[in-house]
Amino acid sequence: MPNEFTIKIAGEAGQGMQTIGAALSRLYKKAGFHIFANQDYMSRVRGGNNFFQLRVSEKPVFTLHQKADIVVALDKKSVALHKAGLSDKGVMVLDRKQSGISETEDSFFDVALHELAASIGGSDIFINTAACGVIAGMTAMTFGLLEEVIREAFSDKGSEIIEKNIKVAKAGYEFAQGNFKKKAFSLNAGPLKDTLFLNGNEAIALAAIKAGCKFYTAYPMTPSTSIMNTLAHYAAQYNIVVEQAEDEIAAINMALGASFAGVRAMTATSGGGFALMVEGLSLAGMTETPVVIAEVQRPAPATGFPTRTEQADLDFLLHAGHGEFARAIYAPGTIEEAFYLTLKAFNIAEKYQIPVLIMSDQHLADSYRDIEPFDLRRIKVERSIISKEESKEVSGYTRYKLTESGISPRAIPSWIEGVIYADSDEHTEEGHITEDAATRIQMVEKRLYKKMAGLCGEIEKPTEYNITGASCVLLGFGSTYGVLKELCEKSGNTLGFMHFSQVWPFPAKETDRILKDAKKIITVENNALGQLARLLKRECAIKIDGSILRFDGRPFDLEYVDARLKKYL
Amino acid sequence: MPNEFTIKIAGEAGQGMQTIGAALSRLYKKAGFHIFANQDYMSRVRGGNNFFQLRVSEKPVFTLHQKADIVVALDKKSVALHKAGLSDKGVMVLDRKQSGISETEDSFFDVALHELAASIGGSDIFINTAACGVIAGMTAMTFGLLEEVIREAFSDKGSEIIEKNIKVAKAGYEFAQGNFKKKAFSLNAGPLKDTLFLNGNEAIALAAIKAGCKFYTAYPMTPSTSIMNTLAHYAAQYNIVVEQAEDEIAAINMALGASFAGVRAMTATSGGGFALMVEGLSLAGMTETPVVIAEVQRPAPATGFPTRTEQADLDFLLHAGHGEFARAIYAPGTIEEAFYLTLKAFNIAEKYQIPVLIMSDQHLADSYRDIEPFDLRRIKVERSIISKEESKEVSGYTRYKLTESGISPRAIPSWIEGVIYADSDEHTEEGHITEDAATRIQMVEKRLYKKMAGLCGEIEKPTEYNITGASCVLLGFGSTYGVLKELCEKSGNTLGFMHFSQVWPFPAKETDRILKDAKKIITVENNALGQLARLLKRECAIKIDGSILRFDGRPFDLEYVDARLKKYL
Amino acid sequence: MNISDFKSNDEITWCPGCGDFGILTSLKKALVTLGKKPKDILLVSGIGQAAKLPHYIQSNCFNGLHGRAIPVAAAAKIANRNLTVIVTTGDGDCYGEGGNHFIHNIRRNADITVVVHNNQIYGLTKGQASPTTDPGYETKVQTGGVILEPLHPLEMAIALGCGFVARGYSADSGHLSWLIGEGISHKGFSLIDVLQPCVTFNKKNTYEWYGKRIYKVNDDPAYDPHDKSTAYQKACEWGERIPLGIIYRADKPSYEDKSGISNMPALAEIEINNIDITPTFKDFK
Amino acid sequence: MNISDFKSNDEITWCPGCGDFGILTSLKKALVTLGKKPKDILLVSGIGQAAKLPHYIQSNCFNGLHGRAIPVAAAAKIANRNLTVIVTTGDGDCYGEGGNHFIHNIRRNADITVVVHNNQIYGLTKGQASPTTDPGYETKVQTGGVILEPLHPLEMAIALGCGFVARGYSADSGHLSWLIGEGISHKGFSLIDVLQPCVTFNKKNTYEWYGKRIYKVNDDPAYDPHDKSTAYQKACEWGERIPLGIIYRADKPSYEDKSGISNMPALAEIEINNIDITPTFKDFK
Ligand SMILES: Cc1ncc(C[n+]2csc(CCOP(=O)(O)OP(=O)(O)O)c2C)c(N)n1
Ligand SMILES: Cc1ncc(C[n+]2csc(CCOP(=O)(O)OP(=O)(O)O)c2C)c(N)n1
Ligand code: SF4
Ligand code: SF4
Ligand SMILES: [Mg+2]
Ligand SMILES: [Mg+2]
Repeated sequence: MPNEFTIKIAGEAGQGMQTIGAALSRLYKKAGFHIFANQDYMSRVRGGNNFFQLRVSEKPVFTLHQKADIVVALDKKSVALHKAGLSDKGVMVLDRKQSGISETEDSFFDVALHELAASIGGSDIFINTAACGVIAGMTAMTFGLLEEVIREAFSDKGSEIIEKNIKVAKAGYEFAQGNFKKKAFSLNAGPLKDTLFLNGNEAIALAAIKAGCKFYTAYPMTPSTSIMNTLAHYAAQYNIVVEQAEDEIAAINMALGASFAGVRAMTATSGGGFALMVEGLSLAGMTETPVVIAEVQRPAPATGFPTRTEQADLDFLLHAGHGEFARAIYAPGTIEEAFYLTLKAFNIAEKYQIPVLIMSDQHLADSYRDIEPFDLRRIKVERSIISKEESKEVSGYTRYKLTESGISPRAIPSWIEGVIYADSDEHTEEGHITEDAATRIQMVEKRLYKKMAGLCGEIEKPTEYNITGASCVLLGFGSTYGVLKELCEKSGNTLGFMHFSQVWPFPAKETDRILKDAKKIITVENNALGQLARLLKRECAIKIDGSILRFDGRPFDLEYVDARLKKYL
Repeated sequence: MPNEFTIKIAGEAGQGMQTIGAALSRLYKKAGFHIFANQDYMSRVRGGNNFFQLRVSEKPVFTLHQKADIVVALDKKSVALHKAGLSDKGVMVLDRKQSGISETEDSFFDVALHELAASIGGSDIFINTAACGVIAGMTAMTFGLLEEVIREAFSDKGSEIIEKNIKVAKAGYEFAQGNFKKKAFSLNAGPLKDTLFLNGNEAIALAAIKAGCKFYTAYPMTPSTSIMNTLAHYAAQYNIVVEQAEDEIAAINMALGASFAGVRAMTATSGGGFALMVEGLSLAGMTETPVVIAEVQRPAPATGFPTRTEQADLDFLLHAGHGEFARAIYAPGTIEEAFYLTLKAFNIAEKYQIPVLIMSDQHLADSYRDIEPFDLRRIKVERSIISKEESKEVSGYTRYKLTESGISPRAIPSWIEGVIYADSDEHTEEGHITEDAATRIQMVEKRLYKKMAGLCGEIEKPTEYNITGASCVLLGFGSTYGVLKELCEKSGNTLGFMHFSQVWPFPAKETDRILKDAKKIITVENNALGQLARLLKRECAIKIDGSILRFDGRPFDLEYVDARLKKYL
Repeated sequence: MNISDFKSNDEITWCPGCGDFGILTSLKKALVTLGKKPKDILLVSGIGQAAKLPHYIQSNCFNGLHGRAIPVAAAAKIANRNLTVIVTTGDGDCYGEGGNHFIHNIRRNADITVVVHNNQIYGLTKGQASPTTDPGYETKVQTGGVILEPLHPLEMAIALGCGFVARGYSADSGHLSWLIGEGISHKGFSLIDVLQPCVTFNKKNTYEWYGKRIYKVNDDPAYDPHDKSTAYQKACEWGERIPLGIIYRADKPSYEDKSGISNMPALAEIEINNIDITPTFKDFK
Repeated sequence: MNISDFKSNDEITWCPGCGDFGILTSLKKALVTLGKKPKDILLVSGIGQAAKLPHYIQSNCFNGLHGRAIPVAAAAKIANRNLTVIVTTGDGDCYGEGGNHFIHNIRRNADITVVVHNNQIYGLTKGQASPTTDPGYETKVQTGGVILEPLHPLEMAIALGCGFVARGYSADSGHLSWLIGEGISHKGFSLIDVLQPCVTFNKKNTYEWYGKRIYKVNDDPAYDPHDKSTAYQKACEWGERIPLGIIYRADKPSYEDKSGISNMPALAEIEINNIDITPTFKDFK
């Protein structure tokens, strides 16, 4: 593990692994390192076993390793559970006395966290701070940096609490410096950069704010909920209404109502909630009402694993909704893509007056990375409505006017002098119910053929890397970007990859062109059916040679894919 | 038009086209003819323009013609609307005075239906009977047969009404005999057969009764509602509970609750209602609860054309539901297949403990044909539960026991001494919530890989006709069976066809084998995307050369397909 | 504005004699009386005979999915509070398929007016029982007669704290248009349940049947719709006598007031071209 | 049967101190008192902390989708009326996502007992407002405090004609187990709304908060739960004093009685191998 190490903090739900993780993340970020952090948690509020995992590196990192170099075990169960997850020279930080563990092992680094917290801080609640101190000590951080992090974290808690925390941290730090003998975990810091540190859901929420979303409605559902939390947090500041719906059906219909009335609107959910939105999706298609929907996938069917990750809703999203209508589906692979594609989603939804889906998953949603601040000039807000100003000139308006592009100018009710009829039945250009066959044909062509043609001209380019040189090309979509990228970069010239951040309309021609001379093509997918491979089979001419699938609810890591690649190389 | 003619009865909703159509159907059936009848109606209760169309033939018929030989226009609008739909020598029966039509045309056969009804019956309500008399006269029926039909139809109305109707019918009959000079519409009756005359929905309902469905629940939705009506009609007699649900979500969940508790259960709906069942479908997959769902398609998106036909939900049904699980989808092409495949659906659902879909559409649902009585020995009720008797021996029961086949023996609550846990979360063999990765893998393999493997061994064989001889092979699924069959039969050796009455699991190998030497392959589909062609592209090796699509809400007819075939021949 | 300004060109597809005509007329009258312009009105509906109404009037219209009119309406109001938002819905649409939205939007209390064409039957789908069909009534599905307890919309609305709960009759257009006007003027969720004869499928609750039973509570000057317990008693009345009028009234802040959007420009009018999110970046550093 | 016969081996994942424990104990006690066997009980639930309960008790269990327990339960009862069917659900599960089924199954009146763990919060998803969260309560989503009128489950149930409407408290297990026993014995839909402190996310409605307010209506011998108007008044009480007990009772025929299945063998036990449909063929000739 040159130039990097991985820390895993494990314990029961409620023991504060996330607090420790967040503090350490800030610490290493301040020190000029790069970080990829992911979370593994159970669908319960207390007990069980969760962990927060932090990969710290001198170079930018995009994914995780299978094994950790330092495991902080906050309870007894964690010791047993995560022993196998230690790397070769890995160290298990534990409080043997508190956890009631009598045996000892080479890899153990016993720290009386509990005693330390109680004796110096005066209470158990300082255990997390103590642990931070220990890790900082073990990884050769300067204490001043940790102190800074603590001061910031507790800035609103008053000086007494701050000072206590610093004292506890210092004790942990010094204990580690004094007692931890292996000096494996020291990295060279790079230049300090003004980066952001956030997860996929936060990126989506920030993009929604930037895109001018003024009405966000959702029903809570893990792992999508933090999009709503983030927007709610900023709602007052940015003049956004965030409304918790009574159910997902209400959410999608409210989003459509708000959109029809003139605002950019969004909802988010996970697979089960999206299942309830399917009729509304079709309504968006028929009424030609823009809407942005984020589907943050988790393992299914039904309730499945509420807090884990999967990419098994690809086929579902591609074909959800009765009848035929145009849609676009983005599958961001990074925090950055989550941001930029959400921005694009709002523009495209409004331009084509269609539903646009952002397909994410728990892994992208809950994983953090340090990134360059978003370039706010890269994607502009492009409005595609008849503005209030322009509305004054409008007369004889019909909502579903037939045009070359399939797109009818969209007026906002109360802005124009005339009235607007939107209709879920098959309708005339005026928006009135019709039973006419010829009109039906024109309207299907409008909603489906013409809009799809337009959308095909704006497909997000897939990422390509070393396609021609590689003896094997890996394909993926969504959250697998990081693991593909790092694997390929490490492989020298052996591997290449192609990553789809838009899966509908599918860049079929582009893909055939790019991959036509690829020697071997393998999809890497977090599902059991190889849904991307199936889609490629239908849409493209190229042949897929195999799929590396994972469907146990856990994200891919570098070693997992590497091991399964052997048989193809 | 040798050996057959087509009659179309057109008028406003509420004018009784269906009554006339039903009476004429009985008449021609009694006379030993074969009949195919379809309906075209608007989504309104009064007014507009609807028609009932009746193809009468000396040989069995399976589909419709584009043009009618006799149009009975019950109102003024119908005259204008259906003039173009008259065949070359076609006759328009109309009441010029009543309809206020001053001009006349060669094709017109003016009958003062109104006057006739009023003067002889004493009321307007006899118009329908008068029309029946006229048509009977025009088509050289014996009046005795019509009298029989009338006596049966009004058997519960008292003799006065019966006699009046007979008098009116007679007057109409005699008027036609005296005044209708062209003798184009006389056929030779075949031997009288003991056939049934019913539509696709009725066939599904009868099969559900036979299959032992004891709990049927649905929310009314055209064109599925007549399945519920039929079952409700026979519910008391066959000990079935038919319960109207508060919404489609309730319907699917109630069906699952009843099924879990031990009965065979079913629900039906159309696309929009099915959209609301998608989460429940996934629940059926996860909890491994058998359920049969009929999706009687209508044109969408959203409300679409509520009373018309389309086959655009194929992709949707194939991929509906979050997550991955096994399902089977049948697409009956005839009334007979609707019956036998519904029976099979119940057996397969119970055997594999999965949701089974019957994909129908308005055209199959509302079209009638005379058919041989169902062979009740052909498909037996095959139970796949631990019977009450066997339950006594059961101990240590676990609901999701891992087995070679992926199928766990299914016990019924209260029958075994132990208890049964069914769970929508990922679960252990006992049915308790788990977060374990290894268990997850086993359960996905069980629900998906293993069950699919079993289902692949029981795929319904596609119908094949003249594949090798044909210069062009037509492919279809569901209600297009009739048009494919008749076109091919008529074509001599030019055309062949293959019809899929099961679309999932898809008979991919079989299809590749059958079609490997086919010269040209064209799909015929009631949708705009060519969804069957897409599916074949994904599942099979053979190449599709084109698609004949129709998406104006109307069914295919012989001439429609024929005209579009030209460019491929 | 006068009645003819609200005339739509779309052909009306209801059966002759249907109670829906009376509701259409009453609604137009109310809008004229209130001095509303077509462009400022949004009619939202689901699917059913009732739900076709927005096509038959000159005004903005969102004719959405069966059962889902209310969430569309509430959100449209929140997004563009310059609109006068009215829902025209059926007993099946509103209380059946849409029941959950009915409940929770009473709680939400956005300023919308919900006019329920309560014909006690599913009209458009040809005569199945609705949630309000009288017990015992036989249909093709309820072959042994309805066995479910009918839903009591007024009782329910009061129990949920709805601030305006009224019942009208489609054949009494003067009274009904007054009710609709009052409902629109009420700030918050207003429910107007309208007895509406379906001449084709409801052979029990006919014009005659209703005519014999209805009376107007507000004719009694002593009747105080602000008294919840009296109102609740009144709402329970159904049978020999059926009360019409404003059964219950309570003034409470609307969603717009509580959420603060009443003090902001309509959301739809907020400029979004150059929202600066950089100040928020600091929270992610 | 005694309490230990109802012990499940599954690990309980609730937070220490959670009110759900008290409900679990009370339910077990009630089942013991009624002399029920695990095999004859079916517990149906949706998703949420409350909805995990069926795993923690030895009995049949269908743990389905969030919000959809009630339709599963009602149909299971109809299909196999030998089962004692109980729903364990949360305030979000039952009144939020599942609101429409709640309404219409009160009307349907199948003989099921619905126990709502009403912690006035979404527990499992970490603390958003539920339909019963008190106004003003701040959460990560309701950052300015809840502005929706809380749903009044007891008022609503009475308005819908529910025959058994009760409120219990998770910390008073004796009383609660009595209520559950009465609910199960009542023939038809029984609602038992249970005040259940969520020690992690509901920092307002705590044990202390409830403890100060609750009292038992049935302690007053004059209280007549059969009197609808008294009951309705009582159901409206919430604030300084919160009534517990059987608030409303009405005897009415259950779905099973009205549909006639009470007089038939359980549907699940009807032999289906050789159903003869040929007599029906004549109707299609
Ligand atoms: C999801 C869905 N389910 C069912 C239907 C079919 N449907 C259309 S209208 C209707 C009932 C209408 O009843 P009501 O709301 O009382 O209106 P009415 O026709 O009586 O005015 C139904 C069940 C539908 N369009 N969508
Ligand atoms: C369709 C769907 N939407 C959302 C969720 C996420 N979810 C799970 S439990 C829950 C709320 C639980 O609240 P409540 O019913 O009050 O139960 P509690 O946890 O408070 O006991 C939600 C929103 C889900 N599982 N399914
Ligand atoms: S069916 Fe009934 S509700 Fe519908 S239009 Fe006709 S009379 Fe009116
Ligand atoms: S979060 Fe609340 S309701 Fe859930 S287990 Fe913990 S205390 Fe109980
Ligand atoms: Mg109605
Ligand atoms: Mg709760």
